[in-house]
Amino acid sequence: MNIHEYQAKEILRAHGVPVPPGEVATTAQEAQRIAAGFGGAVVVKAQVHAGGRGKAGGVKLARDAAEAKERAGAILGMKIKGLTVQKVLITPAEEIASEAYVGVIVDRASKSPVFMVSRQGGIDIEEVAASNPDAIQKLAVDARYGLLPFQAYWLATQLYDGIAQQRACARILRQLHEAFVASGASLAEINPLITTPAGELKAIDAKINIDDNELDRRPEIEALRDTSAEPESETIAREAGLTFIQLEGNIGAVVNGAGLAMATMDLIKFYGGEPANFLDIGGSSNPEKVVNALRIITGDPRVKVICFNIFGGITRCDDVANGIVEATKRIAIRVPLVIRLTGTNEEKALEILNAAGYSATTSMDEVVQRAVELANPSAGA
Amino acid sequence: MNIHEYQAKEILRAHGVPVPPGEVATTAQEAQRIAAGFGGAVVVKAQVHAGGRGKAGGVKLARDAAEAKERAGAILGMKIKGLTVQKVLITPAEEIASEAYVGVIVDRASKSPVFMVSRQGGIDIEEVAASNPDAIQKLAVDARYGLLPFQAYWLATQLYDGIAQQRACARILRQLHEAFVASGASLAEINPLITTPAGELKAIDAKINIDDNELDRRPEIEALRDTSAEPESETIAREAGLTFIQLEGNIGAVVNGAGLAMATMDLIKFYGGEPANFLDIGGSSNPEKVVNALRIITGDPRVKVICFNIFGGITRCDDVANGIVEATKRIAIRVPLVIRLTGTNEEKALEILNAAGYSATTSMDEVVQRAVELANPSAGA
Amino acid sequence: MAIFIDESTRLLVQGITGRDGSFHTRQMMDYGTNVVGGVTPGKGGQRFEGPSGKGCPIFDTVRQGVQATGANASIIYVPPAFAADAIMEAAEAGIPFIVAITEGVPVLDMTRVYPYVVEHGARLLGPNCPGLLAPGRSKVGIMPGNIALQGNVGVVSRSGTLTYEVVYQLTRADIGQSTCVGIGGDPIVGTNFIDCLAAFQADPDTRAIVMIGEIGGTDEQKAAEFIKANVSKPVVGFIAGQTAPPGRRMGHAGAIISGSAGTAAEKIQAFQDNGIQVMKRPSDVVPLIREVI
Amino acid sequence: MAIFIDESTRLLVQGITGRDGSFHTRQMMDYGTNVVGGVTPGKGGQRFEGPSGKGCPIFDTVRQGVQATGANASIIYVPPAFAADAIMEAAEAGIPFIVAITEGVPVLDMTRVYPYVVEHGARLLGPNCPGLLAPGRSKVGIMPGNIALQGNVGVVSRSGTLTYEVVYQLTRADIGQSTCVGIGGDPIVGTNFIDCLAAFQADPDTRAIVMIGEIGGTDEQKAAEFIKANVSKPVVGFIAGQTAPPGRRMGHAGAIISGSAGTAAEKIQAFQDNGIQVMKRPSDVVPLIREVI
Repeated sequence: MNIHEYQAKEILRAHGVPVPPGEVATTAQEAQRIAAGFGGAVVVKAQVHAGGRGKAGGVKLARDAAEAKERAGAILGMKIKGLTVQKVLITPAEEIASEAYVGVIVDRASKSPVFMVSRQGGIDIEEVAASNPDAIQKLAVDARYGLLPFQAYWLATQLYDGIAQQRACARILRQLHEAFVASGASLAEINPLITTPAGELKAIDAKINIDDNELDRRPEIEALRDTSAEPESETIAREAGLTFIQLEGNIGAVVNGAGLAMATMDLIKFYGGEPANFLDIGGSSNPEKVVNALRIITGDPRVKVICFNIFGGITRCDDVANGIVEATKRIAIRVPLVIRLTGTNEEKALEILNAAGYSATTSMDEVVQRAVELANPSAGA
Repeated sequence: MNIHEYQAKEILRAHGVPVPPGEVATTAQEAQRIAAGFGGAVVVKAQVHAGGRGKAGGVKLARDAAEAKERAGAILGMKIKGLTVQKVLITPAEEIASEAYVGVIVDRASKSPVFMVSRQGGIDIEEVAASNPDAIQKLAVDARYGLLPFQAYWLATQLYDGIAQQRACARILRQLHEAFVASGASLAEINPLITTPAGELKAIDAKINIDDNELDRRPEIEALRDTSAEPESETIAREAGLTFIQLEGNIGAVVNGAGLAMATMDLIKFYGGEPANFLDIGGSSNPEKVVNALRIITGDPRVKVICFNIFGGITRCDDVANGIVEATKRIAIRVPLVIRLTGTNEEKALEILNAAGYSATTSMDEVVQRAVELANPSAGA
Repeated sequence: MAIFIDESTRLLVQGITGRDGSFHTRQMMDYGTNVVGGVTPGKGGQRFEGPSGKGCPIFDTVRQGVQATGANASIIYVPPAFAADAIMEAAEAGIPFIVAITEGVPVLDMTRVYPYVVEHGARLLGPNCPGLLAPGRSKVGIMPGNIALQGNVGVVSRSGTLTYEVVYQLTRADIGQSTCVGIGGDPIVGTNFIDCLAAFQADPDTRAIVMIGEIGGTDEQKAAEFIKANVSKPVVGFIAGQTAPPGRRMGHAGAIISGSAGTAAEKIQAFQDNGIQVMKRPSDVVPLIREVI
Repeated sequence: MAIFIDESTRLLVQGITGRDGSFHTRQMMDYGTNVVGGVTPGKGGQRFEGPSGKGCPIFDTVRQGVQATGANASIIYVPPAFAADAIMEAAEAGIPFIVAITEGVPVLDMTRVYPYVVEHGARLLGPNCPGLLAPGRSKVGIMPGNIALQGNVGVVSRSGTLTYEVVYQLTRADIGQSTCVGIGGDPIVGTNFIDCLAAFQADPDTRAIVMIGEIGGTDEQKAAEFIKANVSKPVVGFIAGQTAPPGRRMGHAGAIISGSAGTAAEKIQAFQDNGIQVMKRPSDVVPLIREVI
């Protein structure tokens, strides 16, 4: 789950990280009032779940409250990577002597949280990794021990030369690690961590991504979810326990398992079609999930055919068949359904479908080819 | 450091352990008022740093407030193992269906905290260990992981048969472990952990010993120290950074290092003398420590001679010599000093002592024999 | 022979009385797997009734189950909040091979579980995996038994149902499998491609290997290098997510492309560079395997 | 030869600029120990000035110190609150032999430090120990160098100053030592009697061993059994605290008698049962060692 910059900063602040003050506005007037409260120059920052906000014009300096109103007015409502900006963060402008990057992610290879730090702050760490990998220092954290004080200090010595800043940075790194663990994050970064002309360290921008699997046991983090900042169909899908991603094509797909779902998209393209979505009904089968899946897909007017590709394992084919039958009773489905069902309780499923007037195949190639034909009669397989 | 039952219970309560209410009284009137507040029968329990309170008559049932007053009056002021009872805990009497023991200590052999649990609660675990060792189940906790839920549950299955009580016990064990770690304990035990006729688990008595080395970083635990519950000389010694234990003999000893101090006591006995104390001035030398050591020892009228046995390492002999000279200026020392100094800065130390009119030997046997002669002229070496 | 499991596998089922646990225990019993016991706290002493008169005792703890049955493998169906604990319980009880089916285990839990399992000398498969199937011998997991056929092709995959698809294609073409292993798609899993490839290389009953990867991470690239250096048996590979849009998470934590690392193109290139035949679609497995065996 | 240290020891001093650290570094340099560097955060780049023109560079971190100097041993003089971290830092930096002098390290810290050190393949001596001295070769610790004499008796002890006493007695009688090791009296120490006994047994320069224990715990009893089974060289033993009153803590955490376990009588009995000559007082070491070598 993505959370906004202002939410990430709130978490960091709660763990002691020095984060300058900031308030969120949803209107230009509110932005003006907040800027006036701070006095002096402020930065107006779009709160949206997309990278590259700065380049897209979503981060602007304002010299005073009037300018803050103007800037906020321009940023609120703009689209960044397809997402509408509905909130801006207003924060006092800081004088910057230098910028560093500090972050921690869960790393597959070392099976541990890994800290990355760089003296090249203020730009995406991916860019630094690509252009100047030696400018990044890494350290894997053994989760059984946590980030040890000497490790934090060692990382700090890679960024700063004086003992005062090294100590301050080591403290921030330990606080960042605490925040990372306490919020169930998969990524937590401060970029930039600035040094002011007076030598103080401050977290000017922050990003925290939450491991979705942590949300059940962290209701306070789940409460940070901003459904207004994601496409509505994805919100509905998530609430129904489905993984759904909207794509550009006209072939709706309902698949169980992420790998098979991706392979189904690949096969649709292989046969000359275009998938309208990625939709994984997941491992645990429940007829209601199928109903919801069909409801979401049929909401997309571009969809010309819906292709089921179900391979039963922990998902039982009969549950899926029941879901299809149930959905056709409750939703007006105006496009053809093509169905592939194999695996656990396949025979029962076929009985259920046949009884309701549907047929099904056991071949993935066959069902996808059929879907492509129906979606686009002119294209041959 | 020892803390009282009521303090240990407060810590456990803060970690969620079900501990019945209780209040401390220092007078019989106060005990009566507290008992009246609870209503019904109460237990009056001496709060004193000694085991075997019950056998010594320090724990009594009182049917009502008037009896509580009477019981408290009898217990307050009584001596248990030489310590005067100055506080009693008043707690409602509980109906008991069964009693268990749960505890955790730091174990040398496994270099870990080790849980011990037994269905034989209400008696000292040492007695159970001696009489029926199979009645105790043990489990070492890997401190890198803490007490894992399955481990707590497994321990609980060793004590209870029903799932409800197993779950309740597992929860209590995890809370006990948290309290143990959070308070820097070397031992934490609940004995008995009772089951009420209704099936509830409650901690009726509790004991927590704190690792002295944890106190610097845990001021809130250090604040629990009850200096009125220990001999005054030991309080003074501790505040001066000395380890002091009062014994029964007439030869005062000032030694650096616990092993050498014990060996000095042993040698005093070997030569027919009786040590008046164990006194370790510790590893880091400081002339002021010597002054304080002499102040404490000369406060004991039984002492007839004071024997220094110093082997310099991290302790520097010249610091000790300076301390002796300084002490003789500030304290009237009416008994002879016999001095042994060897090791780091030994030559400087001898110069300092000689200049002040003292002599010193480098032989431990010699200095101890001399001390025994001076303390007890009739006994030959 | 097969890898990790065989006829001597004595299986304990953690979470045997749950919906998924009980269903799949019956399926495994049906397949002939020697399920020696189950674990559900509070149900110790009861008996799990399986199909055709089969069944097994239930225990409160894994330790009790191991003591009573001599179990040497465990499979976990408990909910995600308890999965980490269940894995560690199995490892501490001395179970040498642990399969965690549970989906949705927090990855930070796994950063502690993984070293714990290693320290206890156990092998973990999963979590969030379909388990494994040695056709005709033993099934430990949720793969449908009827789609597999005993034979000499080893299958290893990060995906669940996509594995079934490939196995199904092989079986329909009468190409049998030695063992089919789903390693799971989570960021931290106990057993990776390389572990399975090494086991297949050592397994005398495996003559060729099918490896099914997906976008995200660099495990397939590392596996490809490992194959070049250490695997003499022919390998056929597939990568799911060739047409996935970059930067979007595709269902499981594994399937995400961040920056330039972990794209399908990169992985396919690594396969080709290291002598691995690449399938364009799942059904290509049949002609490609026919070529090599 | 000696155990754990010798002329090839390249020592890093953690906490080199503190009162104790700087004093004892000078003492070690004087003794001829090859002190290659020191560590004090914030003082990296400065130089530590030792006696007679000797000196060494100071580093901010152990890692930097190891990289610059190739140190293969470390000694720790930092305050107790930082000692656990300092030990772990040394282990992580690849130092194979770490001596922790610091007194007052919380025992719960050590429950995490000990496995960390083991996992990093290092040996820890201490904490709360006087270090060790290989007379005429190297001194890593705080034992006064002038009381020792090069020779063939290995000395191992849980105590600090009591060790000096015994070494002093030996030297005055012209009986030299191969290595004198103080393992420390805390409940959890990195190196125990058995480790040292095994090393002395393997050391060709050691012909007899003096072992100095004290009340509390069962380490001496275990060591006695180990000696009977594995040590062919003669061993002379002493137990301090024979007259200590039961139930009282005698200075360090180690010296406590609880219940019946860990009394001096019990330990002396274990020595006698396993063929170890027992000293009644420290000065008995001389006649007893003369008897056996």
